[in-house]
Amino acid sequence: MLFAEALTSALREEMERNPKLILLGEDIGRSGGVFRITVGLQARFGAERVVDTPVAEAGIVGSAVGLCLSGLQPVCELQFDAFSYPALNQILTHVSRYRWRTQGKAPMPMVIRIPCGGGVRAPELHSDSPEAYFCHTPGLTVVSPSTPADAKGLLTSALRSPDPVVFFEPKKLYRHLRGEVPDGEHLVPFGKVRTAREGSDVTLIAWGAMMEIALAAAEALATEGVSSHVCDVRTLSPLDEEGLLQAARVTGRVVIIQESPRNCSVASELAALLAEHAMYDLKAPIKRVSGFDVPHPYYSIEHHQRPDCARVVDAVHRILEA
Amino acid sequence: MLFAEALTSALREEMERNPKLILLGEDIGRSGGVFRITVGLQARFGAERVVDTPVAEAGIVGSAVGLCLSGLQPVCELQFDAFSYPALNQILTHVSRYRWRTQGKAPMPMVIRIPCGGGVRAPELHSDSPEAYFCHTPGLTVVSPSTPADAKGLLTSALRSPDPVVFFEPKKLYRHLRGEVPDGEHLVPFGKVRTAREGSDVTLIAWGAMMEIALAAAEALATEGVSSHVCDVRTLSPLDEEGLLQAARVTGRVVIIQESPRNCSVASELAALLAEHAMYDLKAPIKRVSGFDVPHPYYSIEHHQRPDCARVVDAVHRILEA
Amino acid sequence: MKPGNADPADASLPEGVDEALALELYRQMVFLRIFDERALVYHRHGRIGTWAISWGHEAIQVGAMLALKASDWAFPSYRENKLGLVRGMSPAHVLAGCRGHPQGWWDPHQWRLGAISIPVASHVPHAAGFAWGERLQGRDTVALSFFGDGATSQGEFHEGANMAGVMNAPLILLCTNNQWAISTPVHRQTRARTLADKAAGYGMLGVRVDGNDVLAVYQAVSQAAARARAGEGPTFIECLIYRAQAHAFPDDPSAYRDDTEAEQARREECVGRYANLLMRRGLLTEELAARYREEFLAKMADAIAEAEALPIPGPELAFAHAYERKTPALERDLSELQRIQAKQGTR
Amino acid sequence: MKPGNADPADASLPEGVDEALALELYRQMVFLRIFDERALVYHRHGRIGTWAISWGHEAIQVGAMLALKASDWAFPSYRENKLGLVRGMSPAHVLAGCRGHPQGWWDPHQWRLGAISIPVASHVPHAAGFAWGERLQGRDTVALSFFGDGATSQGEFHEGANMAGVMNAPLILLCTNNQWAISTPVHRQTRARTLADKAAGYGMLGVRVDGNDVLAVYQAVSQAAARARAGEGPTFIECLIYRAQAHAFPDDPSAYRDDTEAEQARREECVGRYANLLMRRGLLTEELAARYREEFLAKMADAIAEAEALPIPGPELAFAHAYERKTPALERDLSELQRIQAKQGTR
Amino acid sequence: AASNGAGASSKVLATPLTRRMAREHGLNLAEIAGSGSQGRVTKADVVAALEGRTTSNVVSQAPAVQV
Ligand SMILES: Cc1ncc(C[n+]2csc(CCOP(=O)(O)OP(=O)(O)O)c2C)c(N)n1
Ligand SMILES: Cc1ncc(C[n+]2csc(CCOP(=O)(O)OP(=O)(O)O)c2C)c(N)n1
Ligand SMILES: [Mg+2]
Ligand SMILES: [Mg+2]
Ligand SMILES: [Mg+2]
Repeated sequence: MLFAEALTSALREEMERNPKLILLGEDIGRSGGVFRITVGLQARFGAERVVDTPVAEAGIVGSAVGLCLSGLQPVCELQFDAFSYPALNQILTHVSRYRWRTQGKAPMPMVIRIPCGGGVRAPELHSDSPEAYFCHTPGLTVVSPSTPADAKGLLTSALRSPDPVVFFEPKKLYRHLRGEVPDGEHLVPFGKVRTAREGSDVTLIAWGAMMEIALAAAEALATEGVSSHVCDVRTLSPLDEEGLLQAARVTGRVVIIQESPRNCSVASELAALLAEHAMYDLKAPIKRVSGFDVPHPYYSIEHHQRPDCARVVDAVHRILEA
Repeated sequence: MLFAEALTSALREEMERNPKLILLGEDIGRSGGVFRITVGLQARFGAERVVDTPVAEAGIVGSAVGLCLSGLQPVCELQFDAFSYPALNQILTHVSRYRWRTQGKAPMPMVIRIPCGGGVRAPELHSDSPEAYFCHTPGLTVVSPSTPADAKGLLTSALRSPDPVVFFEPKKLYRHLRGEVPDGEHLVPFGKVRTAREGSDVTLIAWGAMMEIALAAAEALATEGVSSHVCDVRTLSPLDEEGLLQAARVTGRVVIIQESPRNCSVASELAALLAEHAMYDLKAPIKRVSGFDVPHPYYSIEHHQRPDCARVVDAVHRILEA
Repeated sequence: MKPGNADPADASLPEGVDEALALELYRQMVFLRIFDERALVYHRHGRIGTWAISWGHEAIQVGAMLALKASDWAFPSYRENKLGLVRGMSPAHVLAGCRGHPQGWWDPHQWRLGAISIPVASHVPHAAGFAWGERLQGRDTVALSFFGDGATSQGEFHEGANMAGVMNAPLILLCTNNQWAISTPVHRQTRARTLADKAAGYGMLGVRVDGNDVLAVYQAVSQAAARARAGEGPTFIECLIYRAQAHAFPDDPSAYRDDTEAEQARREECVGRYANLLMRRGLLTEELAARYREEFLAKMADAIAEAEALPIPGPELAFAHAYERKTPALERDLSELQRIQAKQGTR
Repeated sequence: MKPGNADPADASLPEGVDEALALELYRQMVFLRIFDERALVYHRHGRIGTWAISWGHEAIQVGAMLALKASDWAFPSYRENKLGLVRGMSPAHVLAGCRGHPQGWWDPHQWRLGAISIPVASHVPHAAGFAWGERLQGRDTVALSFFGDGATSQGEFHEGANMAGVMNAPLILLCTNNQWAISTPVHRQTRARTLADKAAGYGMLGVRVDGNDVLAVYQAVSQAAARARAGEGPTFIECLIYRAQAHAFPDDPSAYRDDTEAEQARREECVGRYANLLMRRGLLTEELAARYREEFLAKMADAIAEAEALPIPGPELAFAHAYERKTPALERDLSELQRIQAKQGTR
Repeated sequence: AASNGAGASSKVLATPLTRRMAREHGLNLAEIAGSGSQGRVTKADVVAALEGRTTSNVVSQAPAVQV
């Protein structure tokens, strides 16, 4: 099943199961969304449950807050990564705080789906990886799948979460990644890393579209006799701290791979976590292979910005030497 | 001079010097701002250079982009930390990228002043420490002073910076911290940490209002015979990496203190930086004494959230034992 | 239109307002007024924090709330932090909030009141979404969002209002135009002739009422609610008054405006004006008015004592409710903090 | 009003439009039209990326730009990414941008054109601030912001428009109501009767013109510019057309609308309509029209070749210009990257 | 590759600094008694181990002449 199809099937099955789910976003109805993730859903569930909204992200997320208060469970699609920014005020001040502000009485069981990442030859502001803004915000659960099975399983969990979930969908994977997806109901719990490959020399930690790079690097390293342990973070916030510490301890050498800029990012948090809690298990400096602290470049030169296999392999060489 | 007065004097002197500076924000004119930082400036420079705006943060920052294009140098005051969030879209998509997008031809020499932090018995959303959102955004310079001298010197540098500067003013210091400020023109360069105290056993890294806590902890530790090296980060982004690495190397044991939530924060970045580049100089795990990953609490219980001397001392004890 | 500058010529009650209701409107206005006056005193004593006074806004707050059904929801801003009183919330509860005490929270479902929205206008989309959601679920609930003249400048007011129009949400946008946003006069807030002029941009009815006239507010909201329930969509109501007091305490209006207009507004304030009307109609006596005052003054004295008696909670509460279940990291952080605080023995 | 459904009864030219200008309007429209048609072909060849077509928007883009002085500024959205052509920018330059090549950037000061704004409506406050800044500095510059019907739903449109009103900024808000925002029809975008109805909410003049009529657009913008220069503040102009094409390529409108209206719109498109008018007036011949086409087709062929010949830059450019001076960390990152790429030898 | 990888010392607690010192001097961390909390091998333990072993081949690894 395609990654995109896995997402669609999670939405479809949960909407069948749970009449409180309502989808809203720009162009998700008749057109099925610019990435075709909601295709067929309006025809199936009607225009009252799959709602085309005005071009107004704060309006979308803000009215989702109200929809939650009315007892519904809204699923917002924000069209591209950078178009989540107009909704940040709602997300930071209300979505993430309403449960807390009402001591649990008014939870916000909403999902905010955001296609993310580069490598798709897109115009400016269509290739950001903004997860850190959300991870820095207490009250949100931030998730990103890297396989079709996880796309379905994590999205299903998101759709059943009592807390607001920001769900990052690497747009590069939508129609390029195909994989097995278990039949029927499939839930992947939040807060559990996935071991994508076992190994003993170095631990590669990644998520989303960067898992492809991590696994390719692991392959390349294997040909040199270096054995990589590859860990998929999956839940970017709150982190599976135990799982991550264990993954680091397996080898004592860690490379973290991410697409976003580096400063105050998820990779920063992962490195900090290890520096606080796994220091005595580490054999070498931690390495971050990350997007640089520059805006995501024009697409003809975005390959310089996006971590690739060569950069990961180089980082591994350096910490093996270290 | 009071911390607040140091800021006012920087604004006043630079406005005298540079006719292109224009201040805009909510209630900064007649009333002099809710924190009285712009007091007297409208009377001195007129209502065209000290402009009361509508209650519209995206409008303020967005029109500042246009003011830059017209050749002016706007200084925006956003009234409280959390009221910077409505302006995030402008800051993330335009303020930080315009220079880059135009290959240097249309720089954004603006300053965005944001009163920040808790400990002032304020209502909800008046006590946030949102610096990480800005530090994660390439193209911005993010600064926070911790003394009146730095308040003046760093703000003066900000007002002369060719790049957009987000300037965090710890509101707890405004009228509680008094200190010497050099007479006349006083510039503190960006990208240079300040050694606030020399020591040999442990390095405490902090900034803004948390410097008070760091220094108090250093005093307390001194009575036990523990010698603290205290480093004021000052420029939160781009970091003075060399200065920070040196400060860490002085003692090999590091405690980072910050008020904001921890996940993907400046403290995360600092810890990651050390874990990447000073790993072999560290004698113990890094410790972060940070706000927890919860919304800033109601003010009667905010002391649980804000790092205090006891927590810092405890952290130092733990890494000295380690 | 100028707010509050004339008593209505006759003292007849509008449709739907019987004498009991007329008096209840007054009683609630007095409650809010006394709350405000006492809260200001408590603030000056240092017994509560920032006080967002709404002295002079009683006609709007009470008129609007009483025009709604008990099943309808209101979405307050900071200025309406005491709106719960009108629905039976205890004043101690509200005062606890003013003391920065966690007991100041409320359950929106219990009171059918959104949480106080501190960022100006950011709750307008909530009200829009809520109203839309109620309609989707076949309920006849109406939502009313309070906000100020300054709030109309915010993008989120715009997005919420526009969305409500498109979704035909049963929403009332109740704008308190008190002519000031802290120090900014409304003519520096917008160049629109009236704020109600904004309604056409959302394809909704815009009306303007004298916000010092509780009966006018009651009537406008009743009509808007009826339209909303009839599926005719949202209404924008501009209630014109003049902010007779400071923005909040602390705030010093003398820095930015001269007091003549405020002075005038204080003379024409809504509670006294309505009392006059009721007295002329023979519905209210000086005695009854005094009785109300006594009653509420006593309530307030008890309430502040009760609020002050609340113990300051330990750290558990700071860690609770961010998520349905505390994360392992928060569990660890909390127990660390408890260990340190125990060692210190200072908390 | 329906857009473009009738030729004006007489073919007289409006005030301020002489014959040379009338022809120049046509010539530029043909340029944009041909650019669009060729770009679509290049897109289908895979020679350029996403193509935000503005086929049918030529009357608006050219009419507005030619009504401005050379010293005035325009602020384009993605839909006006080829606006520079009207000011002499080379088509290769624009095509480079469509190829994701860094040479697609421009210097706003050189062209007096803001950078393309990708987030819908986010440049409206820029235009407002710019216009205000120009006025503050005593220049008589006017700013014009292009945006679509969908953009009027955004908070930043609202904040920019309101701010421009308050600051009395010499700004023209030029809204291209092509009745679609990707798949969303304008009646699901707002409940306002017309988009021009929004103007009153900002205290500005709102006008509505047939966006298929280049002379009408020219005239409306000229008048708005004159008002702005006279210190009378901003104007909102709604140009009504119908988006005859897909939103962009790729995008498949058949998923969300039936083609009849689009078909009709394609028949009534603005370039042919204006050609007819000019021919009736004897200003244009088939021959001249053909000559223009030839000229621009040749230009385009050269342009794509030129754009394709641009070498793909190394990483330096990705690291440049985020700050005035590269930070030490960026220096280090760049040299690391160069070391790795050199080792790989694959870049 | 990974000659210093998941060897015998992988269960030993030590900072990267301590590990590197041991590695550079050819010491097996697992053979050094740790004096730190939870048996952690400290830098001091490594220094002590080095001093207690002056006749070993360690000397030859050090530069003969300090320059
Ligand atoms: C987004 C945001 N920006 C700024 C503030 C600070 N602030 C609090 S009240 C206020 C003025 C609001 O005026 P108005 O909407 O007229 O309401 P009023 O205070 O008159 O009731 C401002 C600017 C805020 N609360 N939220
Ligand atoms: C803030 C933001 N949200 C979403 C998008 C994605 N998007 C691109 S164009 C478009 C439709 C805009 O419609 P309109 O304003 O009518 O302009 P048109 O495309 O018709 O020219 C959308 C939603 C965007 N670019 N920016
Ligand atoms: Mg906004
Ligand atoms: Mg007001
Ligand atoms: Mg459109």
